[in-house]
Amino acid sequence: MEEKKEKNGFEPRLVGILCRWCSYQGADLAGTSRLKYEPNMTVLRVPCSARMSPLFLMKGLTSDIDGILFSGCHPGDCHYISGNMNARRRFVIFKKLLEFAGMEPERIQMSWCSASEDKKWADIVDSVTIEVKKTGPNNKFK
Amino acid sequence: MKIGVFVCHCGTNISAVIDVQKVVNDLAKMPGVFAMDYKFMCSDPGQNMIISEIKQKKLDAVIVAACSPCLHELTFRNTLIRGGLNPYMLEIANIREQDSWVHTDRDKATEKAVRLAKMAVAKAKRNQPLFPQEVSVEKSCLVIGGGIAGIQAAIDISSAGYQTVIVEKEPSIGGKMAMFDKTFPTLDCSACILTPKMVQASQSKKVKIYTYSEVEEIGGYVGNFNARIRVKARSVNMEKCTGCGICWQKCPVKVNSEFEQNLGPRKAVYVPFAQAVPNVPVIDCVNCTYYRSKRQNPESKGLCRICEKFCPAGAIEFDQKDKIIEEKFGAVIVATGFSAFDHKVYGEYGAGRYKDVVTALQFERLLNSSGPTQGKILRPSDSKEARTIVFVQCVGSRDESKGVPYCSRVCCMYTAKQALLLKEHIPDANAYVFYIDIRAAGKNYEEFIERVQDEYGVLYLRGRVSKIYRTGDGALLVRGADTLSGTQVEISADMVVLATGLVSNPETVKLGQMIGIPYDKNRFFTESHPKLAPAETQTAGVFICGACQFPKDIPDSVAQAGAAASKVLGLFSQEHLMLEPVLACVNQKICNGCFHCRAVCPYNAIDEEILKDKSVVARVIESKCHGCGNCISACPVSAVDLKGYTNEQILEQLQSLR
Amino acid sequence: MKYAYYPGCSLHSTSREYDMSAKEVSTRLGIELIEAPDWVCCGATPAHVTMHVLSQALPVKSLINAKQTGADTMAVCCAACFSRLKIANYHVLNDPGKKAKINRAVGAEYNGEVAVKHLLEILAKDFGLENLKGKMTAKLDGLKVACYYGCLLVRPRKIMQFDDEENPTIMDAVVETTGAKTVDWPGKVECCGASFSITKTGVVLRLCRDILQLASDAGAECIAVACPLCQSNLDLRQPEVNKKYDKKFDMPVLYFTQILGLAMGIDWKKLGLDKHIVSPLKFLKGKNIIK
Amino acid sequence: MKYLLNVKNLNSEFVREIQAESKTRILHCYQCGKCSAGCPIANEMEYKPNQIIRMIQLGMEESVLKANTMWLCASCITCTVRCPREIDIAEIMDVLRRYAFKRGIFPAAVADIPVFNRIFLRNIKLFGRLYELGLIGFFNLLTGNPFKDVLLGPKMFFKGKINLIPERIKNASEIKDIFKRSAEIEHSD
Amino acid sequence: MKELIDKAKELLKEKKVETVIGYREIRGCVVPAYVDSPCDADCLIFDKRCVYNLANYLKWFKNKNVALVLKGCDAKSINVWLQEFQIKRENIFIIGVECYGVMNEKSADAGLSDKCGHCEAHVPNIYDAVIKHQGDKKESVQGEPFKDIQEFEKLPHDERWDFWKKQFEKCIKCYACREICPMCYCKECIVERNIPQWIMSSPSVKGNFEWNMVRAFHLAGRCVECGECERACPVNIPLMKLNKKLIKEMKELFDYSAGQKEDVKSAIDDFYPEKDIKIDDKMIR
Repeated sequence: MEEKKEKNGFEPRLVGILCRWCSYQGADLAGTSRLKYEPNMTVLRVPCSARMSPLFLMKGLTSDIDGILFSGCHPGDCHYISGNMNARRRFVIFKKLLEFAGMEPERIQMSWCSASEDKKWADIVDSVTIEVKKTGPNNKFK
Repeated sequence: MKIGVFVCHCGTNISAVIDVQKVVNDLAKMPGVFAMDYKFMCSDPGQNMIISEIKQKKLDAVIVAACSPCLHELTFRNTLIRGGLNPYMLEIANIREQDSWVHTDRDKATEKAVRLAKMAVAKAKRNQPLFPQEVSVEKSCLVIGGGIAGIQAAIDISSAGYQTVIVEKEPSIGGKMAMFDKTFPTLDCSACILTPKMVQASQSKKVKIYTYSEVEEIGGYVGNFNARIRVKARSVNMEKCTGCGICWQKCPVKVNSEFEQNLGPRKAVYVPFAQAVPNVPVIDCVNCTYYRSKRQNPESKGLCRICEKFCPAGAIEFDQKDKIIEEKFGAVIVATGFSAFDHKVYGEYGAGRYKDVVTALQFERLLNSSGPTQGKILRPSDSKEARTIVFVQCVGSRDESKGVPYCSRVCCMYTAKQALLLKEHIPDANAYVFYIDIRAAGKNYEEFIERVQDEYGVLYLRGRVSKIYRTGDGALLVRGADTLSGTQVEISADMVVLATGLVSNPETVKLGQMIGIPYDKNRFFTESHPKLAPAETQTAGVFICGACQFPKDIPDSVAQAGAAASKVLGLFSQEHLMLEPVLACVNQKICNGCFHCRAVCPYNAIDEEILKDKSVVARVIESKCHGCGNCISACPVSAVDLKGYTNEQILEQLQSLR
Repeated sequence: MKYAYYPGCSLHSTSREYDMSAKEVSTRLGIELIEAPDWVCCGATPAHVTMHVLSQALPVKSLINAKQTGADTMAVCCAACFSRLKIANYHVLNDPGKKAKINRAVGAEYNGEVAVKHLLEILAKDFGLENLKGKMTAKLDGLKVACYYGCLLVRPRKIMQFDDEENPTIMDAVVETTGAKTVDWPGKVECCGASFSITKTGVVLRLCRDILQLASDAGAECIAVACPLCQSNLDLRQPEVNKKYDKKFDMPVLYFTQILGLAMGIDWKKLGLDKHIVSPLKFLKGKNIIK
Repeated sequence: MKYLLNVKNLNSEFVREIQAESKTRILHCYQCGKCSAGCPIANEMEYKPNQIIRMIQLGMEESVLKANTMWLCASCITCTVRCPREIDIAEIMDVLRRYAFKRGIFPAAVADIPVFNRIFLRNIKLFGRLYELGLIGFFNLLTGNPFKDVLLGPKMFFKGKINLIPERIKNASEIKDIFKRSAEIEHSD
Repeated sequence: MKELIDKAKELLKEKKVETVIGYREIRGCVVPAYVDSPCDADCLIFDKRCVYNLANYLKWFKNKNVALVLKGCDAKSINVWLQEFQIKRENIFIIGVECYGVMNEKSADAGLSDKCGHCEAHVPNIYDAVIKHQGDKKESVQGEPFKDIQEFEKLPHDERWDFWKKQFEKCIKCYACREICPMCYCKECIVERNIPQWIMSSPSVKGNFEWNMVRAFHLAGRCVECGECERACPVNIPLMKLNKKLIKEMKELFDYSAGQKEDVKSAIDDFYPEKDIKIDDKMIR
């Protein structure tokens, strides 16, 4: 009973690593449009989704973060020509590995979000938050 | 390391949702951190406050917790410079767009603001001063392609006083425009408006023209490109030749002329057309009797040599060799133009088997008074005057099944022009145009189409042609449809003109890879931004204009050439260029030389370097690096890192959340 | 060289001469054609316009039966049957969903293991044009032939993988091994309206008229075909065409196998040349090809 | 002809089924008319092939099924081969015919074609192979035209081209089973 | 055997190579052999006890002329090395040996090693000379090569976590897996670096997890399934299970198998926009 209560009141700590050209600007636009979304995600800005080394996923999880989101430009829109294409492959492979090792897939997410997709950004944050809330806290390394 | 955190209220934009005071208090509890707040941090008093705190508290790095870095990062970087700090010691915590504006719960929003600020502090702790790299600019421009776009760009740049080099692969500049008869919608003669431009370019002291030449290699970076140009042997001495024309009058070898689209002859020694610039012939080694005899028997003296015998200037040099020229350029303009679509893939239109099914470019030559028929519209098969002509639009345009899904933009207009010219040549001729949609978006274009239909009585039929074949009497039967009336239509024609579309040049891919211009799936060059940077490319210092980017008519090509030229001039007006210091760098001590970094780099910015111990390691060519960080993620040993976004910085940021 | 053989309904009735000549020619060339035991009708157009699964199941049934002959390739003469068999094979090989349905309908497991080839392909590619030339004993010099392919041999290219769909040349090449001249004419792949021979005879007459006209315009003396449906339309309906359109066509429509047979010196009776409505005998005698 | 255009018609079951069955995007057609230009039978058609495609785009189920177009299609595939948008028009015609066959809709003017198809298939079902004499006889009987082509008959018989007795295959029952199972599968879709 | 010895002798005699690295037998055990002179070459052997992947020894012979005796699986590592510019092709001479399975060192019965179960490379795909297999060529077991992986994937995630947690708890961070792996040739492994510290050095749950994830990930698209890491692990962690998972994913997602060719981009560095877009449906929002 007590455990359940804790789960309901659980506020996950989430990190979003965003590329500065598309996703970060999309998130800014969500602010300019005054959309409302869950406050759990802290955003970290990098130049390109290609900068998002998959090892950040692992380091985040072993640092007790409950969920990590990578977000970059849509395929074909990368400011650096093809960075997101490389990022996609790396992410997918590493996510498969982490899942195989027993990580919940909800904790490891990636999205494409363009500078004009403010609504999509808000939806992404909300659904990631809800999914991780359902999954519960990440205390595998505590 | 002492870090100052400055939290902005932004009026009430931030403070209405976030408890600014709590953020300041929480941050100030961190070791080595000083924190304060202000109503408008970006205002002059706000900035001055930061400056005085930097000086007073001897701050090493500054965090501004305010609006998005997209807005005021530059502002605050300048503030840091004024405070005596390196501008890259700044971090911004975005607590407005990504916090106060998107959340309503005051406690949670404040908590998030604290997290954002702490994350910025974690990063700033590992910040290093960065310094923009300064490079010089070689004030000379390479223009690849000597068509109307290339010529215009060269004229514009040279008239501003800068050196320009045109490299053209054909024996003369002029490009496709030189082949046209008249231009739409004004019907001025193409040669009459092009030739003066060609002459202007060739006579300018600042323009150097290499015809019959190709760019073999381009290296370097903005301001400092190195090009290797191969000037092919034309077997005629450019200095000695006077262009008198005796050689090609005497030459006994006749072959089909490429310029006349195989409708007329040229000699083995030839200038492609009368107004050629330079007016110096080339010898076509493949067909020349001398070269053929030499190939068969290298020991012999060689047959024929009539041109050599008759040349009054002694300009024929059979033993000329290709010349390689290496030059430095500050900027490159690519204006390689297009190729006409080859209709061989249209089996239903005869796949080139019917002589009287001609391409638009061939028809252009038939119309031209200096063309193979002196401007008479004669059927290639039997030289009879063609009285009924069917024009078929969209051959090699808007046809996915033939691999050309796009609209070539100019065919509607040139077909209308050709139909009009036909009617002017032979007033009682019958002209039919099969079209799908008429695209006449341009100044006076729609009016032109109207004239062709109303005044000249050209009959437009809305539908594609399904089959063209020769009937027993030598006429061509065109089987099409008129979808507006819903009927099948058959026309017995003397000649059919296919409005062949514009496709990319076969060299586009090779050139694009060499210079670093991406190309789309139709192999046209991709501009840097489809709206805001239509003449720029992903590679700094390289510009595009004309039909190599996408099918364009003459006014658009000329306009884009001017745009490209003005970008080059903007570049040349600077003595030095500053390069962004957010770049990759290699720790060569631990680099394995596996070159996964090179495999992923979209800019070819990774080079090999051989160390003293003979091991081969990676090196970043800083001027080519755009700082995307792809190589960093690819490196298994973290030997590469991105200044300003190091692995360590990001890990600290992640761990600041614990 | 051993092939399973699918004659098809027409070759057992209205187009006996195609069956006879194909077998004669193959025997001479040492190509063994073993008739697939208990082959069934391919379903032709009526099947694929009414029931999709059935139209694939019928050909597959024959292909399964062909396995019993031990050959891995099935030779087909009729262009319509060829098309149905090849399309069924294509779906089995490329569409797992359809394959499952077809197998369920047939009640057996078939994975596309039998390849389908038209006799033209076998002669031109497997046997080889040069080898074919070597087998010719009489030269048919002076014979001007229009090769008529019809619709179903070449279309759609994605599935048939046969030849160029607008200007095929494979039959021309095969016929030219006999020394006969083929004409370049635009009617090669025009439609004769085959499936409407009985229901919409009027349409067929118009289309046949066009084809015969194009062939005679191109200077052809006879038409070579590789499909019994094309043959019966052009041959059987020729008197009607003449009557309706007031024409005087006297254009023999021969199977390419008959032409090959003549050049190999096979007796014309064995080639069924007496079975044509527009008799070629007089014409061939005039050319000194048969006595 | 006035037609009430609404969303319901545009997204009707008809439009969706034709798209799904033919695996084509109907809306991809830009009405160039090349299919109609090359069609050997377009002359006889009430609506030309491109018009039929347009009518499907607009969801005009009734008009499409009432037209004789699909029944006159000779399946020569010229349209598909030449379509610049890679739309399989011939397949769409097949799908339309099957759609109509399932629902028993045949326009009176071309009713003889589906009748022929039915007799043809029954023929195969009975004998496993085609029995031409029976086919033509039956067809002429059913279409009320018993003496059509009657002059060709003896000519062909004497040339040995017509079998008086149908050829039969040994395992005719298997063929009946295939017919039965195909129909079941067809109807379960 | 004679063929092998003759080849080695010839190479050494003609000074084509400085050393031949092969297998020899000492007191009933098969061990690696370095042969420098033709007269020593008689000791060389090859049979199903020759389990080691000798490509690993290239780490110490990077710029030297050597000949290596390699099985089909081992030779694939050479392709990866060439892909990553670690050696020059002309410096090494590959004596490929046709192989139909090596023994399983860890299990008592004399069955074949697990990796041989689905071997597709009986003959190396890169070699300068091939020594033919003597005796019967028993084909390997057919069937689904990734059956065990698929079954493990079906378990609920907490069971998977518990399994690996137990396995990783055994890890003593001896790095034998790294030393034996021919792909782990880094001058300085990132586990040894603390700026940035990707991997916690202590043998805790966290440190062990980090190490094993990074080790496996760095082999994505590179592991040639020689099975050496698992064989070398003193505490019997089923490391090949992780490697095989990645091999499976590389194959299924990108249609790529490591070590097939020397002149292609590794799938992890490569992309095919049209094909990759299909990944998005399931994996990326």
